[in-house]
Formats: sequence, structure tokens, C-alpha cells
Amino acid sequence: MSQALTSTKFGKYGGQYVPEILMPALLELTDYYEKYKDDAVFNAELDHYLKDFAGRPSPLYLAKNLSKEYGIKIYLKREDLVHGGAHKLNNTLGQGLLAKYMGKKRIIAETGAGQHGTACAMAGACFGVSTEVYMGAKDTVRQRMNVYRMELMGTKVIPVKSGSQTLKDAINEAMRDWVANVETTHYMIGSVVGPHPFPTMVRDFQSVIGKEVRLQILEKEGRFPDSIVACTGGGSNAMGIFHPFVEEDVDLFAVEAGGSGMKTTDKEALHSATLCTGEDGVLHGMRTKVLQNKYGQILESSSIAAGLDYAGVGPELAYLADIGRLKPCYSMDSEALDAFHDLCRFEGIIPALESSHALAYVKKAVASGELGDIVVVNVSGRGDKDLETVMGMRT
Amino acid sequence: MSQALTSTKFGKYGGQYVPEILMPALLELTDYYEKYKDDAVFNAELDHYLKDFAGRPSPLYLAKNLSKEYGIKIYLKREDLVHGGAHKLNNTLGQGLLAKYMGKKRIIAETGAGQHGTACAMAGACFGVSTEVYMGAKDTVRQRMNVYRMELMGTKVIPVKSGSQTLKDAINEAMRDWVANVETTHYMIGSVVGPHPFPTMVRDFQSVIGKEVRLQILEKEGRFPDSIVACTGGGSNAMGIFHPFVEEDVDLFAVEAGGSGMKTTDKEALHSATLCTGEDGVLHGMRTKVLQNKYGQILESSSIAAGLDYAGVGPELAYLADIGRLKPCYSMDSEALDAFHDLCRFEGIIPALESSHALAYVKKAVASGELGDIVVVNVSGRGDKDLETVMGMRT
Amino acid sequence: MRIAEKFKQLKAKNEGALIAYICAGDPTPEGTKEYVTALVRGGVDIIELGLPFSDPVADGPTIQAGIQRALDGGMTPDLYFRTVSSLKLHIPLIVMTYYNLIFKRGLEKFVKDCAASGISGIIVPDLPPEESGDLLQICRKNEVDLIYLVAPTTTETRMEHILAEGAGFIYLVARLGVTGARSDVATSTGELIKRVKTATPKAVGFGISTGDQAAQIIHAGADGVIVGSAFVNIIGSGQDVPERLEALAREIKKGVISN
Amino acid sequence: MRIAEKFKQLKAKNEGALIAYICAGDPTPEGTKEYVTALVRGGVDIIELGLPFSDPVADGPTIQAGIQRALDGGMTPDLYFRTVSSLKLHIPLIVMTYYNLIFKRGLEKFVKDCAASGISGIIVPDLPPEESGDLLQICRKNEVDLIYLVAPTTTETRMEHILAEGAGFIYLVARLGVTGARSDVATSTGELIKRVKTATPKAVGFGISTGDQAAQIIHAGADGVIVGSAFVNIIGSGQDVPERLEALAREIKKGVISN
Ligand SMILES: Cc1ncc(COP(=O)(O)O)c(C=O)c1O
Ligand SMILES: Cc1ncc(COP(=O)(O)O)c(C=O)c1O
Repeated sequence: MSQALTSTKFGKYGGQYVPEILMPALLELTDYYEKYKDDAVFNAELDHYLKDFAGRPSPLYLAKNLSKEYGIKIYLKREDLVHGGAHKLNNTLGQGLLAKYMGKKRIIAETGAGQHGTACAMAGACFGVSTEVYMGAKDTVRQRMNVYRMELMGTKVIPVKSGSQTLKDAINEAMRDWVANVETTHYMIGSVVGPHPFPTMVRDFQSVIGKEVRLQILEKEGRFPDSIVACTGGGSNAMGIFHPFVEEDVDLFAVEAGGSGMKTTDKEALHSATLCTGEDGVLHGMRTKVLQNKYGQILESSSIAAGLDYAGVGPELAYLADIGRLKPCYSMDSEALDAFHDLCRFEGIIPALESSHALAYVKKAVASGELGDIVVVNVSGRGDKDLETVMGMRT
Repeated sequence: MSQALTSTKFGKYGGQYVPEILMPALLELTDYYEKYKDDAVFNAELDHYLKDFAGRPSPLYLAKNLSKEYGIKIYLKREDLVHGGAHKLNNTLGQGLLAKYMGKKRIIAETGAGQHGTACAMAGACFGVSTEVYMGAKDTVRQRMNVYRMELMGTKVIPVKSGSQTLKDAINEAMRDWVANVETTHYMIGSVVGPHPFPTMVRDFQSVIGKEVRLQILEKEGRFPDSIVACTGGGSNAMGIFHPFVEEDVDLFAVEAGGSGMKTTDKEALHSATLCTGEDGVLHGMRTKVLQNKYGQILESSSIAAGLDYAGVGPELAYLADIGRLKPCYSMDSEALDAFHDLCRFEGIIPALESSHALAYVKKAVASGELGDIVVVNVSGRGDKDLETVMGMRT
Repeated sequence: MRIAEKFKQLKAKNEGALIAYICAGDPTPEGTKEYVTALVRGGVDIIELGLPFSDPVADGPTIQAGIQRALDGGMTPDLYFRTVSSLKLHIPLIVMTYYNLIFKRGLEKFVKDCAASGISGIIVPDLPPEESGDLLQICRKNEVDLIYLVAPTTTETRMEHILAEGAGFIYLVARLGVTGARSDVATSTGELIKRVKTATPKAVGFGISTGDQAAQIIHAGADGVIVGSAFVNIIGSGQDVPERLEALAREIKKGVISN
Repeated sequence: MRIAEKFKQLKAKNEGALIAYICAGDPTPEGTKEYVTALVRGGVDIIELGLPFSDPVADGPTIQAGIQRALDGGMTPDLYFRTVSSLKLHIPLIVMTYYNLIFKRGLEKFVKDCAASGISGIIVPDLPPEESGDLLQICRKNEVDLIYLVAPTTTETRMEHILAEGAGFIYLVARLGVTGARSDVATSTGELIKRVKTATPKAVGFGISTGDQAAQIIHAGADGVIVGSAFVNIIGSGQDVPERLEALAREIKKGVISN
């Protein structure tokens, strides 16, 4: 078993910290994934759905007005234009198709704000697989439109009343369901988190983002960008755009949510900056950086951007941060809001609050010169889902 | 002047029924449009924005599940994936760029549900032109999220308190503004309506839809479809997809809103089926089919789909209907809702209620065989904007 | 009475014309007769009686409100012609309305109804010369004047054409914008009056509400002024309407004869 | 007392083992001592004392609630070891917790604290053998048993490996799912018991709450049963807790000796 072991980790991070019941399912999933990952038929079918259903490739847009405003050449990777309004569908189409190939009759998933849940519902309807999504009871109230979107597409949304009734608890509950129904059910994790093979598999499915950027930026600039900036919750949009550049001379910036302040108490963090401030731990099946107290109890994280509000982070990001290949950084709630307004006003694009964290970092980092001359920012999603939140901030 | 006259009409429809003040502006606009319409630089710039900003080309998606369900091969033209969530941006980018070339400092527009207004706000921000949008006061309340979207992008939304406080009155008010500020201001009409050159110009800007379909369907089927179905309010998404096929052997179906019933009183119509039931008249600068009472007073129209809720229709559609080149038809509110749910459930795509009228017609027309074997349906927009409406219908 | 005749009379007296607009049926069909009478008492030379249309794009808030009151009060084209027939005025009467009401009634019938009910001119603010060929022919046949508008934006070529076709008087739009009372006279107004070179009388409208403004405009070379919103405002107030209509008419009329 | 010794004693008496789980600190640290004593009085052979973790993915609603009460009551790893040290039991004590608490404390320190406070075994439901190499070595060095779980889904190859490594007893997961009391015995349970061929004692957990179920399981060839949710339910009720814990323990114990 030590052979499989080596490939489950990124340095010391990653692994498979799950109940014994699930181990065979993870091994089965790994086998199927290995088998289809480079399979021509599988990839042709996936490409078809990415193109005609999801609307890929998403554009790489030179934001002229914002570039002028911020004083650096800014390209926006337009994941906001992907069906459903975020990069999340890249992953659910990949996993959905794999689940179909595996003969799974049922898909379960967790969701925080509802973006991943919506993407699951879309994939579920598209592939005709019955889908159930766990969502913190608090989140089902805060994001009732997304609940409704999922229901419209035939997905059952199950409110989770345990713990803090948010994303972390939804993951816990989805894992419990998986433990009970592992033989018929595929658990569709929504980011580069969880036990192996999820972090690798989700990264690969999301790498379509970075692969497109490679071609697009060469066409537009004849060279790679100096830097790439992406917001980081679990880290899937970040790894998706970073991965194809890891071997290149391009600086990578993973922007976490600084929340309302970089402080923590014994039970909660006022932020979600796991790479920046978390400590090594084991959560949701993986070893990674975790927001935890001195005993190892997981903290409740927070952020104005529901999609970044997570106490863990993908193990590969923890590894890349450790070896200095990416720079972990953060933007505060207020900075993200400011950048949100900038992109709306200067470019006519309403970004997700998650993506606004990446934009905010560009705004403040320009002065230091660390971003170079040309930066690509991953606009991981559109902000329509955030309008109520932003309206609530108006004074 | 009789020479210009000939080109302003489609048969007996169209023309320029506007106050004298505006005539020179219409002539100027016509001149500029004639000049840039085939200009290589203008078109290269427009193509750039359509591609990188708007996300074109939009996919042509074979809806396998729905095809099976309805019993006919259904392709969906995915305008729902265009930036902003509808086809409207194709037009506002075109007019916005033209306004910039014309040196206009200000853009005004009318909007009903807010889709065209949002598209104007996007174009305005993108091109850095100050933008103001007239919107019926009732609509500003019903569609407050769209009001907020426009405001976020720096557009001023002006509530119109006259008349029925909806789209018709917003158009009236925008025309009044234009009359007062015609020298500095471009009036960005949102559909193939209004005085010449708008019906022609907007059709041309929207024709990108049909041009893409030509290439896409040839690639997928090696032939043109038997029929194309599009919902019709003002008629811009319909003309946009129809126009490149008018000379081909493809049947065209313009689906109007049958509302809650095909009846009218002296003041209002329970529907918006102008092509189907309207009579010749003159409204908003054009001669066309109009919903009016026996004296020629314009009726208040109605539809569950705000974007179809209009008492007029583009003059070219009236002409094509008269000569038998397109078939006017309608779907009721309830049929549209039913088709809306079908597309959500079977395909994981939430269509706009406008577009749902086109889908509903396909559902009921299949039996007659009039659609042939392969139909293309224009999914003119996404339904996120309609969730509140549909939720309100749940019992 | 034909419009040309009226202008000839006034010219003889060296007076400018006061043309008063109110909307038929605002707020009731009966009210209109009373108000027209009051205006005539006040010295108005020509009455321009609006036939209310549901979507009056050339009108500002004041007249829109008047039109709405008229529609709510039940005014229709049929009733309009009956009302007009019963007026029995000794001054010219002009109908001002939007094209769809004419179109829907049928051009021929509409113009014949005008002629039969004593209307001597038609103003259609949304019908530029490009679209008015049919109506013009029918008007000529029936000896009803189709009155054209010119605006500060009207180009020279268009101006020539309009002046060649226009009958009754030329309606000079004083400023860019819609109808509505203003307190000043736009500088563009004087320029426009100079640009319009024609033997046909020139009357200036849009924004005139006082005797002073009227005097300035006549002084600048116009043959008459058209006043609408100022009267409709009074009707809208509902207070001492006939008396105040008469008084305002008298004041403005003083302005147009003061030269 | 070492776990193996306990099983040997029971084997000699031809008795099955009753292993009782409750969560330390539920609902207060003091309560735990009282409840453990009650369970021992009821005839429990081994105590499995949960160290509460914030995110217990392998546990069902009943035990989650117990864990939440314990955390709210202020239970921490430090306090846990102090509490355990003061228990002074004459039967084996096992800690059941999730890996992050062990990891955070430091594997070495955690195991030493176990040994020092009289804990003879460790169960970590989210630590499969693939990830447990380090902990296993440290456990062996400190003579603490690392108890492995096998499940109905465990394949033959994995089973072999687990049986080779496991110490104390093998924890057989009776059914797919999380902890929680059930009224039946899954058919998969019997099959699993047969599949697990080892000299190490086999104890079956997940879903057992009655003496009848316990009897069936022992009859099927297991060496012991693990009962958790049924006890935690009693604690959750807050009513006559010690008495009812003791009574239930006695009933189930009767089941495991009835063979
Ligand atoms: C738009 C958007 N961006 C980013 C994220 C964060 O996820 P990840 O870090 O996996 O990209 C989310 C999660 O919901 C999201 O909706
Ligand atoms: C999604 C969508 N479809 C259709 C329409 C109707 O407009 P048109 O008939 O001009 O395409 C609208 C108008 O707002 C719309 O938003």
C-alpha cells in the first residue's frame, strides 16, 4: 500500500484521512480517474460539454479602463461567463461524467453559498443523475435563490442543522451520507480539498482555465504574464489557473479572505486566511493548513464572500506555499468591496465577491512592483449572487 | 427626400414618425451607420468586444434530454451565456461603439425589466460613456436588482411616473429626453423598434446570432435546420437569429406572449401578441402592428415575461409576417412556465421566461410536424432574473 | 375661418397672433366649451385644441397630465368632433394630435371630419414631412391646412422643403425639448426666426408663458406665439379656471400687440 | 489493564465483551466520572471514552449532540487526560477521537499522555491504515493498542493488512453509515464477522442498542459488542442518567453472556 501512498500527497500534505468504509471507494475512484483521465473518448465527451454546455473557452479580456486606473496591464480570465456564473461547473461536469462512466446512480455534494451546489445541479440534470446537496441551514436561508435554482433543476437540497450550520457542517454531513451510501453514490467535492484523489482530480478538471490562458495570452502578448492572481477558498479556481503555469516563470498569488480582521478567538476566526495564518492539521480527509485553536478544534471562519469562507484549503496550495512557489496573501472585506465597485464602474463587469478579493490584491500590490507589467486575474464568478450582500453594505 | 424614404421601410412598415427636432439626428445616425457598418476598423473593434467582453460566440447546444422528451432534435442557441445574461449586449456594444465613433458624450435608453438597461450600463462602462436609463417606476420596484446592477456600473436610473409606469412610458420619456438633448446624446433603443435606422441597425447588430448558427449547424449537421423558433417582444433576438436565414429554406416562428388570455378591453390587452392580433398603426416612431383600441389609443399589454410585454413589434417582423415568410404564433403564460421547468429539469439550464415562450411553442408544435426534424430555439437569456416571479407561482 | 385670413387680419392691425392650446376633454368634455369661450374672451386669435393620445411623446409633464385627465374623462375622437362641431367659433380652430389617431380613423375620414366640424388646420408633432405625403394631399383636397414644424436642429435642405409644403403657418419649435412653460426665451429662438424665410406666417411655440416672452418673440420677427402649458396648468389647478384663462390670455395678447 | 488481558479473562468465562462508548465531558467533566462508574456497575467490560472533536464526520446525530454538549461544557484534551487519570478503573479504557486532535497535540505526546493516564487503546475513525504508520510505531513503543476498523466495504487485500497491524481488538463496523442506535442487525454484519479471520478479538459496533442484538452478534462469532449511541441517548435525556446507564449496560451484558 505504500506505493499508492506516495501519489496521494503533495509533500507532506494531502492523503486520505477518512473512515475505513470510504477507503475502497476512494481507491475505486482513483482507479477510474486514472483510467479515464487521458482517455480519448472520455475527454472528447467532456470537451463537448465544456464547449457547448458550459460555454468554454471563457475569454481573456484586457481590462483597458481598469489597467489605466490601477497602472498595470490587467487581463481578466472570464470565468464569470461560464454557465451557472462561476468556474465551479468545470469540475462538476468532469466529475459528473466520471460518475456516469462509473455507473453511479446518485450524486451528493456539499455547498456553502450554493455555487457548487448549483453547478452540481446543472451537471446532474445534464447527465440525468439524481442529485442531492447538503447545505448549512443558515446558508439555505441566506442564499434562498440558489436553493431555488437547485430545486428547479431537480436537485434535492438538504438543510444541515448541526454545528455552525454552514459549509464545514455541510461537508461533514455529506461525508456521513457518503459513508452510508458509498456503493451507489458519488460524492462530488466542490474544490481541491478532501481526501485523495479529489485535490488532484478537481485541479485537473479546473486546469482547463489555465490551459486556455496559456494559449490566449500567447496570442495576445506573445509571452506569458508576469503574474497570476486568484482568490482562494478551497483553492480550485486558483489551482485551475495556476497549475499549467507552475513550471513556468510566472509569479502566482493566492488571495485569501482577510474578513473583518485578522484575529481569532478560541472558537472563531474573523477571516478565512488559512494559507496565511493556518497551522498544519487534518480536516475533511486531508492534511493541510487549517484554522484551528491550540487543541486542534476547527474554528468557524468568516468572510463577506461565502465561497471563501472555509477553515481549510487545498493541500497542493499548502505545499506550493511551503516551497515558495506561490505567495499566500489576503484582502479584507472592505478592500474586496472597493475592488468590486471598481470593476463594475470601470469595466461593466460585476464580479463575484470571491473574485473581488483577487482584484483588490492587484489594486494594493501594484505599488510594490511585485506583479510585474502584465497580470492575469481570475474572475472566478459573477457577482449577481452577491447583490443583496453588497446592497446591505450601502449606507 | 423620397430617395432616403424608400430605404427606411419594410414594405409599408417602418419609417420615421418622430418630432421634427429628431429628424436630423436620425439622418446623422443613418449616415454614420451606413459609413461604419462595413468599415473594417469598426468591425474589428466590435468583434473584439463581442468576443472578449461579451463571450461570443455563444454555443449551439444539442439538448439531448429535451429532444428525447419532446420528440424532435432540438438545438439551443445559448444567448443565456452572453455577458449580462441575454442577447441584449450584442446590440448595446454595437450602438455603444457607434456612439463613441460619433463623438456622443451621453447615452440614454429605455428599459422594461431592466435587461436592456443592464446591457446599456455594461456598454456604457466599457466605453466610458455616461449613461442614463429610463424605467417605469413600477418596474424599478419589481426589478430592483436590475436597477441596482445598473447603478453599480455607474448608470443613472430614472424612474418614469407617467402613464402605466412601465416600458411604453419609459420609451416615451426617453424620446422626450432625446428631443431635448439630441445634439450630445445617443438614444440607444433596445430592440428592432423605433424610427429608421434603428430597426435595421439593431437587427444587423443582433444578426451575429444567426450568423453563428449558420456556421455551427453546418458543422454539427451538415445542413440548415428545418425551423428556427424565437420569442418576440420587440423582436430583436428573433430578427437576430432569423435574418441570416431569411433567404434560406428554413421556417421561421416568432413566438409572442399570449399572457393570461388572448382578450383585450378598451384599455388593456391580457397578452402582448402584437403580430398575432395587433392592427396597423404608428407608435414610437414606426409604422407597425400595434395593440390599440378602435380609436388608436395604445393598449397596456401584459405578459409574465417582462421583456415581451410591449404593445408594438419591430416593423420588419410585421412585414415578414404579412408576406408569409415567418409564422407569428404565441405561448400562454402557463405554457411558458411549464417549458421553463422542463428546461431546468431536463437540461440544467434556467431559461429566461421570454425564451421559455419559444420553448413552449416547440413543445406544443411538435405534434403538427410543422417544425420538421431539426429545430433551433433561441434561448435569448437566462432566467435568474425571473426566479422571484416563478417562485411566486408555486402553490 | 381659414388661418391665413386670420393672420391677414392681424397683420392689417399690426398685431401678433396668440394661439392657445388646450386639450379637449380636460378634465371633462363640457369643461372644454367653457374654457374655449374664456380664452376667446381673453383675446386669443386661434384655438389649438388637442385630441388626446395615450402616448404623447412630444409633450412635457404639464400637457401629459392634461391629456391623461382628458382620457380619463372619456374623450374620444368621435366625441372630439361632436364637441368641436358644437363650439361655433368665429376664429380658426386647429386640431393637434398624434399620427396614430389619424391613421386609425383613416386619413380621408379624419380630414373630412375636420373640415365638417369647422377645423381649419392640423398639427401632428410626430409626423415629419418624410411621412406626411398622403395626409398632405388629402388636406389640400379638403382645404384644411397641414401645419409643419421646424426646429433649431432642422437643416437648410429640410427647411426649404418644409417651407415649400407648409400651410396655414409654420410652427417654430422654440427650443430643443418637449412642451412646457419656461420663464426665459432661448437664444436659439431668435436665430430660428431669422432662419425661417417665408411668406407663410411664423408662430413660435414651446415654453412661452408670459406677455413679456411673447413680446420678445414678436419683436424678433415672429407673426404669432403658441401658448399651451401655461393654460393647461391653470386647468390642472381646478381653481377659478375660466377667469384665470381669460386673464392670462389677455396678458399675453397684450405682449403680442405691444410692438 | 491491557485490552488483550480483558478478552482473555472473558474468553475463559465464555463471555462476550461489552464495550461502552460515552463522550468525556458530556454534559460536564464531573458527570463523566459518575457515568463511567455507573457503566462499570452495570457490567461493562471496556470503556471507550470519546475525546470530543469539533467535526466528527463518522458520528451520527446522537453522538454529535453528545460531543457538542461536551465541547460546550468545556472539555479539552488537557482536561480529558486529567479526568481520565482520576478515574482509577480496573477495566481497560480506550480513547476514541479524531486524528486532528492527536496530530495537533503531537503524536508522541498524545500517546505518552494516554499511557500515563491509564489508557490502553486508541480508536481514530478517520485514520485508515494508509495514514497511520507514524502513530502505530509510537503506540507500539508505548504499549498502547492502536485499534483498527474494518467495514463491509473493506477489500480482501486491505483486510489482510489491517488484521496484520491491528492490536487490542478489531473494530468491525456493522453497517455502512455513521454511529447511531438501530433496532435490527444488518445481514452484512454476520458476513463481515465471518470474513474477519484473525486471532485478535473482534468487536462489532455501529447500531447496537439492545441485549437481543448483542446476543445475535456474539452468536455470529464476535468476541464483543460496542454500544455508544444508546448510552449517549440516555445522557442526552438528562433523566435518571446513572440508573438508566447501569440498567442498559446490565441488559446488554446479559445478551453477551447468554451464549
Ligand atoms: C465565484 C467563486 N469564486 C471562488 C470560490 C472559491 O472556491 P475555490 O477556492 O475552490 O475556487 C467560489 C466558491 O463557491 C466561488 O463561487
Ligand atoms: C431574455 C430576453 N429575451 C427576449 C426579450 C425580448 O426582446 P426582443 O424581442 O427584442 O428580443 C428580452 C427583452 O428584455 C429579454 O430580456
